[in-house]
Amino acid sequence: MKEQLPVLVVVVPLLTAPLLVLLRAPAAVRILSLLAAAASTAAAVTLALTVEAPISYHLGGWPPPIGIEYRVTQATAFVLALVTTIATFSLLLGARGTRSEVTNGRTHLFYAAFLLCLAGLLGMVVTGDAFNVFVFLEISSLSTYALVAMGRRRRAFTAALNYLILGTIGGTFVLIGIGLLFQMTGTLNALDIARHMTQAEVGGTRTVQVAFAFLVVGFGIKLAVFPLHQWLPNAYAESPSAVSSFLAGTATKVIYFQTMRALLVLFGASYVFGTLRFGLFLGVLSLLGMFAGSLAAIYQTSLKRLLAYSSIGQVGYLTLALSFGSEAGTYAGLLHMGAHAITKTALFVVAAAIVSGVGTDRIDALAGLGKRLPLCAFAFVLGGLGLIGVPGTAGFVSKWALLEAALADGHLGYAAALLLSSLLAVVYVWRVVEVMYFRQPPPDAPAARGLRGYDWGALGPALVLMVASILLGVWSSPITGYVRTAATQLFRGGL
Amino acid sequence: MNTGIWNYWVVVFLMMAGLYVVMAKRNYVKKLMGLSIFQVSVIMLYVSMGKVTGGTAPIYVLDGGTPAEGIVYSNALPHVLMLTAIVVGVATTAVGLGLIVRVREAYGSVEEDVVTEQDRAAEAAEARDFAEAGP
Amino acid sequence: MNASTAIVAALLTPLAGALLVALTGRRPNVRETMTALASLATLAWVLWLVPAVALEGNRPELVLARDMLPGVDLAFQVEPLGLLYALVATVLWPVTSAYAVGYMRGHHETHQTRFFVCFALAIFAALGIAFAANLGTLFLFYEVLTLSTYPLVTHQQTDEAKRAGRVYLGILLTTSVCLLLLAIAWTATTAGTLDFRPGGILRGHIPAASVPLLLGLYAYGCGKAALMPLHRWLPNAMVAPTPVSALLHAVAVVKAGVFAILKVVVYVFGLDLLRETGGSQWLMWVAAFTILMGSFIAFTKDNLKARLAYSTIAQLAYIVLGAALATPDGILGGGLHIATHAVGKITLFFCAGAILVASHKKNISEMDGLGRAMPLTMGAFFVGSLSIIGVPPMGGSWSKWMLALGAADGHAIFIGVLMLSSLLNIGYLIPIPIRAFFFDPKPEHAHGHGSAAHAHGEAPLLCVVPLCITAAGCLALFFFADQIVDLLRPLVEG
Amino acid sequence: MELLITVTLFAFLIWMAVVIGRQRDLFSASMLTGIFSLICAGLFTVMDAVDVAFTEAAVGAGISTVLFLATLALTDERERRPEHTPLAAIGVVALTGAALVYGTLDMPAYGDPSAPVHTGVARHYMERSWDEIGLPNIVTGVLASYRGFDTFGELGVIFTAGIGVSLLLSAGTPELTPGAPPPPPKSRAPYVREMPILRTVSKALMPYILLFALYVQAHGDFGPGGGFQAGVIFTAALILYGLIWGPSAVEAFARRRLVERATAVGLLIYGGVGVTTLTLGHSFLDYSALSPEHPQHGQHWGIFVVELGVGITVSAVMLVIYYVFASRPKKDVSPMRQPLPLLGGACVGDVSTEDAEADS
Repeated sequence: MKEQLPVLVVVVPLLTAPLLVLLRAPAAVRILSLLAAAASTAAAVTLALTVEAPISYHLGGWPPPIGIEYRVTQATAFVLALVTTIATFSLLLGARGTRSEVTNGRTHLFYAAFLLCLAGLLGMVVTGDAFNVFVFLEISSLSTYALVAMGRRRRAFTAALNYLILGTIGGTFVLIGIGLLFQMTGTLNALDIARHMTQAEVGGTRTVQVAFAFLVVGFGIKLAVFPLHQWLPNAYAESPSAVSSFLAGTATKVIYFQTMRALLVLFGASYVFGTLRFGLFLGVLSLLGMFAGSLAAIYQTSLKRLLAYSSIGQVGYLTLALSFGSEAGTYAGLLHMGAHAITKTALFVVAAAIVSGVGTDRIDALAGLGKRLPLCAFAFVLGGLGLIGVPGTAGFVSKWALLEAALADGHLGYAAALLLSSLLAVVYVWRVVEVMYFRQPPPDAPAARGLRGYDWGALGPALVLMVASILLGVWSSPITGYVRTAATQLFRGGL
Repeated sequence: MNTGIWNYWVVVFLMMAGLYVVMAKRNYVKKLMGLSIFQVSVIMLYVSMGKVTGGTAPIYVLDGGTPAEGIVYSNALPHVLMLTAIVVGVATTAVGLGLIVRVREAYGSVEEDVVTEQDRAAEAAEARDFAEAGP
Repeated sequence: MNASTAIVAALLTPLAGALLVALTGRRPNVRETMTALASLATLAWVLWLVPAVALEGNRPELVLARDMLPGVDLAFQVEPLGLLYALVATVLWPVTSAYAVGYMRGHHETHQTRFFVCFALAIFAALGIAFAANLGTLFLFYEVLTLSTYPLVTHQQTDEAKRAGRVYLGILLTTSVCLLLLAIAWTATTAGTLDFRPGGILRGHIPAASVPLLLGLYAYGCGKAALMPLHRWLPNAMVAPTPVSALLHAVAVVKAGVFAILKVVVYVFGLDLLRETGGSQWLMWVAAFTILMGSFIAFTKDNLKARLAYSTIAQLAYIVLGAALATPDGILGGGLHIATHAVGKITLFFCAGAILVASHKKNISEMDGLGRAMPLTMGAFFVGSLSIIGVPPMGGSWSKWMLALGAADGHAIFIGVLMLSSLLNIGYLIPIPIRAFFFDPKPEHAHGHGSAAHAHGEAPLLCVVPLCITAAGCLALFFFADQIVDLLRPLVEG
Repeated sequence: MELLITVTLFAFLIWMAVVIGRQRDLFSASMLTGIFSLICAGLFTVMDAVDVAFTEAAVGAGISTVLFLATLALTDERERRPEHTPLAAIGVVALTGAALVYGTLDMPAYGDPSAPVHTGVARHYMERSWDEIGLPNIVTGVLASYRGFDTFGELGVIFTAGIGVSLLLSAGTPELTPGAPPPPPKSRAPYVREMPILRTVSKALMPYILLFALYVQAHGDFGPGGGFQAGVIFTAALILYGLIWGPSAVEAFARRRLVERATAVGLLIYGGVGVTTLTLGHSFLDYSALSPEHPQHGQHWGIFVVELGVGITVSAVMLVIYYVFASRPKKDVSPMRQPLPLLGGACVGDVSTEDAEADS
């Protein structure tokens, strides 16, 4: 059974989704979907712990490049474990924060869409086939659009629709990029493409350059790289709690991983950073994103929107790491991807706990939260510290890696910018903290109700994630060592 | 017959026509129409790749139970890929149209400008309410 | 029991104390007992470590987690300077705790549980800084200290407190994140390690031209050292309750800054590197400027705590000066000054707090004649002032003397700075007890509080006893300075 | 001759694209979009992509158009005049187009048999699939076996679409909100219903179309077609019926709850094959596991079953989507002209749904 794990990670949620449709009973649906996510997590974690040499799984029994290949390396296993874990935590939140109509007889559809989204993301990560990436990208995208639209307010519909339009443009750009590569190489297997790419009559062509541009722009849209980020704030802010925490921790991360693989595996670092000199361009864009995202976050009036803009800034960190075009940069990127996934998911889950306590995520309405829901406020502070990258949190470990990567390549300016922009994080986090602790609660606000006043379904997972972040912050060696070997492999074009 | 690469240019033009409709038009239904034109044109890009001059559809011409010799077939692989792409296209269209219906129900319009304006007004009203209710 | 256990215990006791305080928050007397127990136990652990380090020359080590960052462990090592800093913090903690109980109750403060919890956390962080075996661990606890003291600074939760908190966090986080972290990362990439090692880790790895820049990143990165022009947070932090100002903003927090600078100079750069390259030349001038400017500004402040705050800024710069001189006597003087200034300044703050509790007075101009109502307090104030000025037989005289000796070797001009500064100290400190004892109370103030001037006596006992103890400490340090210097001597030898 | 057809069709397409862009009557635009797809299907045939053409005709010209029209029936049929010239869009499109044209410069010429596309992995399919799979239609072999997992994913996409549309549109219908007032009687589409020719023809055609669908399902191994096309055609027949007799007439034939479950069943059948091969110790979807001693038979069996799954899910999803669109009451009457009561859907004045409180 162990050799089937690569495919089981994906197939378990993918086949549980139709089962949910048959099952329909809300309680059973909830348990089954949680079980499916947990099973997928177990498979992913087992893979992560056991994989040494890359595992190649031949779907349909056809060896690559004839058939589709699933390929598990340390890097993919790391991302798989991350995504499944976060999905499980988000599923604990369940259908809260959705339109009431969803919970009314349609719970099974919500959970089915959730699992499909998960399966799509996982499928993208584990596949070694370029076109298969597109197929699973669309599974996750389509379900995401529907899930986002389940938010409480009508704005969720427009958010989802705009996301759909931009996302489909992005997906189609990816399709064009894959098509052009296919045109020049005659294959769809990623490693096979990479092999062809080293030949001058392929790698030197203008077609490949354009393919590169389309893949980068396509993934850039889905990744919300500045200035292609317009869909993200509304999509994150308006979607139901479980969805925003899930998306924030996984969707952009998986796309980031795809981008990394496109750059480092498909095209190869020497082509991207040597021939095309893409590093400078990406670096400048990243800086703009880091500052634009964080600055915009400072001026938001709603908590979830603030977190969403902060994500845009954090994507800037990720792409900055990639732009170094170095092994250290790859390592820092992978690490920050993980750290930010945990931190941001935790924050969105806290936001969910706050929303269920306060009824809204308007920052104004959080006045005096330090008195009304002290644990929620405290959890937010912890998460915020992780976002800032205060030592002792996972965010610091990855920021440190970023810093080292920047300095190792002599990018002193990047290093300074990195630190300056984390100050902006201080500003937007502390703006909320001040409201929570320094503003008097509204006179009609209910008083603190002790431990029973909390929405433990949300606060519990949030606290667990916070503790995980702090543990990783002071004892990171298991993860950093793992990620370092994964990054080395990835950077050298291994898949 | 070798038509060079001019037909790719036509395909590019069609793709861009679709993309233009998506980006320039403010009506959501129209945007989705643009999107389907865009997607269909990309399908055409792939299918064009699969064409082999003088070829025929990739279905074995059988000669006594085995494939006949000497027949040139066009490439089946792009066709397979594009069957998937068509499905993706119609799936996207369906979900998009579903969203449009909900937007219309919630806002009374499917024009992006109207919707955005309403959102802005609602946000301003909300902020005003808070300012009044607050200390 | 071995030394590693003692390190763990010393670190965990305040942490456990914080937890216990939080859990017993509903019953103030139990809660205060917890604080007292934790502070005494912590002191005991640190004292237990003294013989091994001071007499046997051991350097007890403890690795809590391997690879907190790649190649950087979460590790502790007790060496003389850190031990001294830890001693200062832990000796003064029980005293301050007693004082805090009297003050907080006498002043009817709210949120006392949070106060004591954060206080214990701050001590925990200070001990972490003191025992840190590498820059990574130091940075971790440095930030924990910043964050755990933030709720203390903004304790009142007023708009003023919020503004002060912004300045506090703004300067301390900005400098640490932008400058200190950059400096540490730079060090890591050039030296390949972040461990504190005798003789430094940078020598031979860094071009001479970069030394001043890197030193600058460290000096200003440790914003807690309040080097001008990044000193603004300290006066702002004075909105905190007085015990906070006393222990944290005269002892633990500010000393964490200068301690870090000393430690970096000794164990990261190494005195030789600094002397050879002259990379710390500029820092001497900045320190001198801060000494003089701090003293001048202190003159202009009528608010007692503000005056003390600027005095602190000037006194911290003494230590920075000592570090920048990079001479053995400079380092020893700087180290000694950590202890002597701490005891002296905490006395002054205790007095300021006691005055506030008893008479609700904050401004010096209102304190005429106060000595008659509060003779013990004002007497202690006088003793503390003498120590700060550096008049024998107070501890402060030795540290100034050592610093002057350090400067004598080639930088004699700074002796002049020290002397001028002492004169300024006299000018802004001595008038206060003089007014209190020899001036008649101003009539409008007497009327302002009704017959308050005579209605109140000394502050509550729990306030007065601690300040007497620390005043006695000032005196005691005069006689024990030698032992401290002996403790520190390994820093500059070998 | 082929060139002439290609050029003509391309010319048509360009013209169509421009007209669709300019047309502000959305009803016409959707019809034109359908025609656009149909012409594309023609071009695909010229390019030997018969399966793609088949699907595009059924989906693009059929289902998509119906969906657009259904949406128009629930929304507005006219596009507002734009307020300003979309300079940014022009810029982006020009840039993208230029990039693509630049990219085509190094492409192998159209139809070049030595292009990498033909010499790469595809060569294996073209040359070996008869031996390895044994089906005349190479597309089916690649689709269901070599890249069977892609098709599994594709089925996942379509299933997701069904879930998504149901989530979006089936909520808030009277059946699901017990407290809501009962909907007014659906206004039938009288003038469609009263056309005797349509009624007769639709009734008469139904069995043939359904039969054709089954034929396409079964014949996919040998000629153009397969589960996907069959499913679409099957549903198209039912939709055609529904257009004339109203969705409830179809619902009487294919109950909604049942169809909803069928969407899942198809995907489960496909996945079930995979799980079966997996439990037999082979890779996921390795059909040779089904008949180890004669792998080709295993392939046949596997392909047959998965195609069945595809057919079921596709037709069920399409039907579900049609149901939710067609049975959704129109919320208010547009100030613009009264829409045609297309699809026999309800068209009622201002039914208040849950959305009134959606923003509170």
